[in-house]
Amino acid sequence: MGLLDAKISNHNVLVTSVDNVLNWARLSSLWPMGFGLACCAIEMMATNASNYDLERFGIFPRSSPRQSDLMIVAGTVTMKMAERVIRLYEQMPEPRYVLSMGSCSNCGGPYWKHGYHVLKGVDRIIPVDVYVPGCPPRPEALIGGLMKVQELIRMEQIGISRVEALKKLEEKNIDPGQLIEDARKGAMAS
Amino acid sequence: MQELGKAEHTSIRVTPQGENRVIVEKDLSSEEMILNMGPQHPSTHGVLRLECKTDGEVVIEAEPYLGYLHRCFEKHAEMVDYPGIVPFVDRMDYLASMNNDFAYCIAVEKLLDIEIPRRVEFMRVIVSEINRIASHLVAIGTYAIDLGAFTPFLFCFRDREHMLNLLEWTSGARMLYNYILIGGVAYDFPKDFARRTLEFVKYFRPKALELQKLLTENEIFVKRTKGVGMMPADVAINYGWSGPMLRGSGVEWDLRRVDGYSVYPELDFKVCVPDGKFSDIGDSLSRHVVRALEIEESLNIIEQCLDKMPEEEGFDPRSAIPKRIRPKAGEVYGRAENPRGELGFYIISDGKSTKPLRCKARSSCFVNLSAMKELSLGQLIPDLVAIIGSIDIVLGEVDR
Amino acid sequence: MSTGAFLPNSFPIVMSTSLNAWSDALSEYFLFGLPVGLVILAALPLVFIALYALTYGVYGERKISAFMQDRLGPMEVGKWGILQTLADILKLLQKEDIVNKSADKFLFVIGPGVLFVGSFLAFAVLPFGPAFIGADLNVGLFYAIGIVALEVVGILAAGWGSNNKWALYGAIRSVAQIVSYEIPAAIAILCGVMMAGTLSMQQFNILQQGEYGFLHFFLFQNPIAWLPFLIYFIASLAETNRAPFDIPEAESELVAGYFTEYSGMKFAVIFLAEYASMFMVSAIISIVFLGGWNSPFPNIGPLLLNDWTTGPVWGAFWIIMKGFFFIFIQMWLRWTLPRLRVDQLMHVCWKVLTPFAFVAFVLTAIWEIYVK
Amino acid sequence: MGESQESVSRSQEVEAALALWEIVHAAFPDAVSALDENPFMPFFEVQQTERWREIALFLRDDPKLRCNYMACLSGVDYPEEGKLGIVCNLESVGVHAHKIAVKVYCDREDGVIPSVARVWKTADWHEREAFDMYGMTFSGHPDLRRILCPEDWTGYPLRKDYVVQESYHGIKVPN
Repeated sequence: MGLLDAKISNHNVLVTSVDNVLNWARLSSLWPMGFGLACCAIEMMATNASNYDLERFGIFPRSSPRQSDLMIVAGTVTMKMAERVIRLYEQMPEPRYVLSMGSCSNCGGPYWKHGYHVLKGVDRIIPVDVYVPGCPPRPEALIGGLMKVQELIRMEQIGISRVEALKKLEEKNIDPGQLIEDARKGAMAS
Repeated sequence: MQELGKAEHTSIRVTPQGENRVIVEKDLSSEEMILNMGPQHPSTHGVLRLECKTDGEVVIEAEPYLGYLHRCFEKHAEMVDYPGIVPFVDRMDYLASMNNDFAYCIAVEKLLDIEIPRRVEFMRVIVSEINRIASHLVAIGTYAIDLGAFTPFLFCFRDREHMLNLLEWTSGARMLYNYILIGGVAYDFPKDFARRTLEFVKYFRPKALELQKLLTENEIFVKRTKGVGMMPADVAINYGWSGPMLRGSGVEWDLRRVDGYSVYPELDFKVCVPDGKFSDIGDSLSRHVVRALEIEESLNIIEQCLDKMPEEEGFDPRSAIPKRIRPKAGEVYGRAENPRGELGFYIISDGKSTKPLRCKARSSCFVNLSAMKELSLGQLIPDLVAIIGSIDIVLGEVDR
Repeated sequence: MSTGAFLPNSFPIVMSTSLNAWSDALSEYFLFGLPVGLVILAALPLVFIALYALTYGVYGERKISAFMQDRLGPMEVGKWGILQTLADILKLLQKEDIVNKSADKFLFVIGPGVLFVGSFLAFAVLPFGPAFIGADLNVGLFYAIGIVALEVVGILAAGWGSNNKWALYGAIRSVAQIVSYEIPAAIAILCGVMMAGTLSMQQFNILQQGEYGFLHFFLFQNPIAWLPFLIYFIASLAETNRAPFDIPEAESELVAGYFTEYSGMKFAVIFLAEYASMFMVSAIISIVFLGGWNSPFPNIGPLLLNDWTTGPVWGAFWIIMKGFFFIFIQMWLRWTLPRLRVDQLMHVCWKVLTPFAFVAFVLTAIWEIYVK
Repeated sequence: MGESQESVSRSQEVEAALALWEIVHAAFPDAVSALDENPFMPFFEVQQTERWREIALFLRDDPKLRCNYMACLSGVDYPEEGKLGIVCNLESVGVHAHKIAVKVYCDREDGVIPSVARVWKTADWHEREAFDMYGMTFSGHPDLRRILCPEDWTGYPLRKDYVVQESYHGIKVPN
């Protein structure tokens, strides 16, 4: 939680509502770093483009890691690239999130067995919050993954760690497809 | 504003013969700076890294570093059997998977010496031409972003979606199709495919024109690209350039015409080369124009193919696929015209195993990019971006 | 020219009728011996900048660009995404504020401040309508052009202090560009000054007042006024680093230009300053050439359109709308055109705009002296 | 693809290659082997590896040959013969209509092949790639470094006996 990472032991109503507002702000303006590595980068670009338009959710890519909140690792991470990924991750300001997009960055994907130069999963070098499977994932899947990140942010509270928030998220299993559907229904209704 | 930029410093324009190369005078206060561009940089189209020695805005030397996306294609090709290589081939040039598959299948079929049903040939040509348009659209769109225009990029992606929908309808995947198989294709075209494709062609023609008006004929765009990154034809051939890059230098060299593989000899299409009126032959603008013209040609090819394609009820596109793919001993170099140039596969078969002994992919981007060092000499940083964009690299194919 | 040119009876809202009435009243307001009125006077433009940047600047730009690109733009945060910018600001507040180890910490920290103060100080002489102006200086226009140039210092401090090569490139490009384009811009403004014979911002507006509405605007008072008008508009694009002259923050070349290293609130401040100066140049162009807070409608016979749309509130409306109109054109260009190269940019400035600005200057002088 | 048409064009291809080879053989009778007349990819081998650059220049510059376009240069590992080799696919763009493949061999350990990077500029990166993957040296190459793998990578990945290293800069490599 970055600057607000102070220890607050007992949560009262006031803290909770401040939490809610701050979380709302963060989940409503997730700026990902345009970090295209391979095939998935094209799908990421397609998701940013007119037909899927990630900007609807306030997500618009920044090219500098300093101004981004979310790292979408879109594509195969190789050994040569691994150190750069770590460096870029470290350059991002807290609170930061990592979304691993596609099988390659989840686990090495099709390059799992013989790919001597492929990193078998980006979670070997940086902590990953949300994995999106697929090779490459469809734009809908990426949007679903981003909703999952938003859910994770919603679970966060001042004083509890990311790990605990992740646990809470696991308990409260939310179907991203349902979320999209709900959002669409809401948009249609309004 | 017509004369805008006319008196551009001719001293900085570079031709690879080197007569106009900028000579940066070393005075007392001047100091070179090393500028590291990439691997994470918006204009390097992925994970290319350029180490530029710069003096102010002038790039004295730019050394490309590759391998940030080296996914060991050739190792995998030796470890999996012939049909199993197709998905890996898909992932090489991920913008033009169909064309990749086509080139690979041509190579293996040459080795197997099998005959392909005529309808399958037409189907292959149609899907790969659709994919060629999609790939060129991404190339043009990202080039526009490199030069600072954001809207054409989104227009390109909007129209690309229509093609992806068509291909998804055919093959079941959006980007990496695994559709063209050795000896056939995975599925027959869905019902009504021809009608919907023609609808798309009808929709897309005016959009291509709109794109041309928005981007290609834009005064600033022309000023930014004309005369930048000049490459004379003989040097381009020596560098092994192919595809739109070579044609941009004025060489009429299109493997669809030269090799005449598949049903291309029966089709009527033009090999697009710049005429030298709108652009200087061999510059970035020529390469862009060639891509824009090829979109038009591809639309023509699709229409002709749909017209000529034999209709067969209950056609099985997998009928010619061999039960067991084990070519006899030998080696072959098969190639096809990718959107980015010549994609060749050099395959050695030992005649005993179902895996190739060696499968080298000659990727067009890799070869085209090798001229980067020469092209970048004495350019400005914005021109460097314009040149990288005009080469239209896909790092998946460069690094394999 | 006196303030008597007002038509007291035509004000739709009953307020004091004399020039600068609101701001004069505010400046004399003391509470417990403290100049509270002056503070409010200074705070109002700040509030305006913040509100405008939040609504029209960021949200409007995103929506406008979205509609130009067949998209929807922000939709999910609040109805039609109207809370988007608020969420962005709240998020940027929470972000970790990174000052890298090798940065020049002093310059890095003051950079955005100088940048913002530079563009904000110019608002002191900007008349928000006939009744409100921060300070009606007799050299107001000169002051505004001068103080906006202070931005250069902030940009250079930010770019140099970041100790990042991209930021340095961005800063150097930006400084070269702004300093160069000051010249044609200032000469073009001088043409307007010659027509008016004054440097006071309020006087400019008063001189362009009249019952024929837009026909009294300087743009239509002089057959060659369109030339300095265009020159100033083009130069103002360059001064505010907008496309097609956005090379200092060229995303595809320099990552993010001089603010590559900035995160969190400092980044927000830089953005605020950019939008503030965008409005500033748009307001200056509308004051000098398009009548500022005057209504563009003429009185047509019994339809006293001009009289009905004149007044302190209407004045504020008109000047803001004119400013917004020019900002809209800036956005329109931004999302249509590619960007120029550095040398082409300088070429446009020194070999095209500056000579033409001199020509316009001479022609305007001839017109003003011999013809008018 | 029409079968008859294809076989005709193939034999034409081989004939052109044969004519090409005869010229090369006349100029370098000892250095080149007989033409392998397979229908897919006719090739000849360079038997005196050290003369490869000479032959390459001749292939490029002889007015009857003018093989100005190097389509591909692939490194190959022949573990049984204890050799490494390169296969070059050459072609004449815009002058003649012929193509041919050339094979050059070297020893598996510390093998050296003359570089043709100054004959065909495209060979520069191809040779770097072959060096990266197989480890043969190209003498006279302007800038022989690894191109795809990192500089400090151990082993030559495409050799048949390659074993993946356990870790790279503290990151586990195998799955």
